[in-house]
Amino acid sequence: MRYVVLFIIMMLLWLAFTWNLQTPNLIVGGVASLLTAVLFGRSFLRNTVKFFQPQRYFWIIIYLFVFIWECLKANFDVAYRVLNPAMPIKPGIVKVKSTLKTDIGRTFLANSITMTPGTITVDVIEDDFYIHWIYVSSEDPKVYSRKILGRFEKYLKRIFE
Amino acid sequence: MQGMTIIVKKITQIMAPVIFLFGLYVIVHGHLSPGGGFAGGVILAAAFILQILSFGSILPSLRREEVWLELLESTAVMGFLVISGLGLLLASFRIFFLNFINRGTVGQLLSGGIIPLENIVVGAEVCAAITTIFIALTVYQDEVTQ
Amino acid sequence: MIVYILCFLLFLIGLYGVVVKRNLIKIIISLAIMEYSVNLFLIMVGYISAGQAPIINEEVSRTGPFVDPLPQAMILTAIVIGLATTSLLLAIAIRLYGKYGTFDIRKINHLKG
Amino acid sequence: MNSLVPLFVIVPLGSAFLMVIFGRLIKHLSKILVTMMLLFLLYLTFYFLYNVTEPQIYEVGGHAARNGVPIAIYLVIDGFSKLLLLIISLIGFLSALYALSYTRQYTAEPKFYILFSLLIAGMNGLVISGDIFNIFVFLEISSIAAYALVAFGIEREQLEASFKYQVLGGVASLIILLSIGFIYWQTGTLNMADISAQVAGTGVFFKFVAVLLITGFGLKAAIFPFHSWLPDAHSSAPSPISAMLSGVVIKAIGIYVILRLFFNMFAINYEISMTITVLGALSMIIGSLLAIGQWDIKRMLAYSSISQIGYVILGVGIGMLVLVRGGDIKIAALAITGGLFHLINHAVFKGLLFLGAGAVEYRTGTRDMRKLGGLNEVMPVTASSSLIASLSISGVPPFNGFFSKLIIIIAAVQAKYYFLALLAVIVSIITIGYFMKLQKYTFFNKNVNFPKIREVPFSMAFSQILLAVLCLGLSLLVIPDVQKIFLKPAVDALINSTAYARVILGY
Repeated sequence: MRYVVLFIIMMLLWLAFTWNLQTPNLIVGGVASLLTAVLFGRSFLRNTVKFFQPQRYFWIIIYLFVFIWECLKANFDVAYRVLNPAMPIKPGIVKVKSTLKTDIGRTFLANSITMTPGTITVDVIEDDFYIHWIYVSSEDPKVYSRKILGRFEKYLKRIFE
Repeated sequence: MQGMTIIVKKITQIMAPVIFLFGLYVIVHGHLSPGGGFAGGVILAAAFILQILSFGSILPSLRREEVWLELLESTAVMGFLVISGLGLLLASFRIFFLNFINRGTVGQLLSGGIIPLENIVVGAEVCAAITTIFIALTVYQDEVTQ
Repeated sequence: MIVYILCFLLFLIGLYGVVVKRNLIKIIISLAIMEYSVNLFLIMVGYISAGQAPIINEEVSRTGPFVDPLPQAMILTAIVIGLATTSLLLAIAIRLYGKYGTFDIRKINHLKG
Repeated sequence: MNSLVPLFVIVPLGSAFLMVIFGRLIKHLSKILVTMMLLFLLYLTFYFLYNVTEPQIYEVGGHAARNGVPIAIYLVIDGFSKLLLLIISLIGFLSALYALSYTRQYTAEPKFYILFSLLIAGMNGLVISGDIFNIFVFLEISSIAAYALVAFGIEREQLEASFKYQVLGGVASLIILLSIGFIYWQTGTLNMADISAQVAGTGVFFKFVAVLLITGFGLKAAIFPFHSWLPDAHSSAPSPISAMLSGVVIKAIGIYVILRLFFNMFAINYEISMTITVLGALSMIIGSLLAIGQWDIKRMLAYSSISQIGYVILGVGIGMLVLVRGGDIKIAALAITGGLFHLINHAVFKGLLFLGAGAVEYRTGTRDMRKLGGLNEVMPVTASSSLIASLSISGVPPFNGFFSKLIIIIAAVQAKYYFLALLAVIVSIITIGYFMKLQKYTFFNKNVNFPKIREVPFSMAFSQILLAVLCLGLSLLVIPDVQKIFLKPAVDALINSTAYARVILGY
């Protein structure tokens, strides 16, 4: 199953690279995708059934907009903190527990957190996220985990679980 | 060698095939666009090296892989020599590196005579060689630090 | 002209590093700097201002000025050779580290001459 | 267009990679293959020596020259190339024969032969290449194989010597590449014949390039101010490789290219010839002076290599000087003949000496002369062949070294360079001195430490005997009829320096 899914993805990517539909190109692309699938299928993602569930793609699009919006907000926030002469920053590392169960979901959560300005994922151990935060606004785990993770977590859960 | 965190591993799982495919693309289109055997081979090797780096490895398996890679590398070089030496045997001109296949039209995927074939064997050779170098250095490092 | 001189300067910087530095790895890096300077020089030898990339296909006309492709081929070969030498040097350096436990060239003096 | 020309590169390269592929399946494949390969190359060289008189030009890929501008990579076999090919295949074959038994002490035996084949491939390619960048590529192939072979035993001193060799060799390669870039910048071509047609004058720029080239190839050839890596590398390498390095490699990748470039590519001029001659004389003296104080056999031989290479360069340099000054062309021919004759002779006797030193080390485990002694009783073959080589290198008649030195000295006297002739005589006497020391301490004193060792295995002894016979046999080269086959074409190729471009470009 994994091999087939990988083959299909690779074939689509090949067509995107070359952008033509002539027979030689299709044959060469097929051979290349087959080689890739054979070599890397063993280490590819498990649970490839999820690729065939269309509602996940819908949530990905939703998530994109959410992410961009959060990113914008965080940008302005950080810009404010940097430009303000008083420098209202209060950096610190917080430990947050995530409710995501799959590794791929955690990876995307960590990357999303890192990509929003102001927060950086330092490490992920099991479901604990160690996050460096530019302004630690609260000492209460519940509050800050909602502030950092809450905005992404529910969508990622829909996408990956 | 130890592996890295879950983030790197997952990203590697997704990206390694993509990198590999891109390497193949660069090799196959070597006679049409910049790139070719060497550049593509390096990209191919990057996919393997990324996997070794992120998932970690143990010495015995590295040594086993080294044997196979050595074999692949030499086979590829032999392939190169055979392709270029065929010009000495087949054609009536008896010229080394003779481009004895029909060259086709410029810009097509299937054109250029023996050049795409040579690109492919060079790509395999470079991929095997660079991965071998990486593995050899890793093995030495492990031997030294133990 | 100034670019060529800068290139030669880079070469001399690499040479300085090879001669003066005491650390095996730094010597290897200096050699790499020398190699890059030579490659840079070669690529500038083939450069023609406002020249096109030397790929012939439908869009690019065959008449326009092309950048000289021969130095580029030379550089590719030189890069491959540099890869081989650098990796061999690194392998020897690691082996030396295993024997002596240091990268300092002053402590690696088994041979006298 | 002779389709046999590229075989000089294809055969060793192909056999090297065949060894890797099938070496695990068939035991001793590498040994069989390397011997077969070198025998074939030897046969091919003799074929070219006897049957082919005209320079052979081969355009790789069959791209013929357009409007007199060469496009393809040219492979050229002329007289000078043939001489070097002969040395490479001959000494290579005998060293490989010797190595068959010698390499039993290493665990990774097949890898030795793989690297050996690559070394041969690189040097063959270098010698037949007519394109200056191709020379660089093949130079690097053989150099990398040589670096790896020096470090083959992965003991402390071998690694250290290899690192030193690699750093200096790397600097040399980059200097060479830089000067190739300069040449391409000015002439817009890489073909040596084409360059020589375009470099008509001797501007300041080309003098600068010439100095860079002398530095680069001088480093590779270990001429005097650049010799510091040679004693380490040549003494630390496995003995068959020492024989190859001293006997062949420094000549093929150093001397050959210098001579080829300055005779056939650049027009000879006075300053460059003077520089080359002076460097040759200096390395002749300093190498021999440094050799006296050595107690390590192979180290002494390595310093002696510097000195003997000095002889070669001196001979050829005198020839260049005579040519530049417009002197008698016969004297120039005599001097160059002497230099090239010494080139062959040095390959033979220095190879034999290194093989002998290797045999001593193989049985006793030491190279220190103070610990050795009286080995002529227990190792008669090694002792007698080494004695022959020592007599030959110090210029005792009727061995070959005498005749080549004599020719060089006669040429120097005829060209009125009396001082250089005197120097050559003095260095020859010093050479006798340190080789007497070597013989006395190693083979003639009382045998204290090693009374019970045996003679070396058959293949090692056999190749030594063959080389000892060659030491005597090469004296025949003084006879003009024999010279006509081996030396005359090479000397002609060098003396008619501008003919090279004319023949290759075909006008």
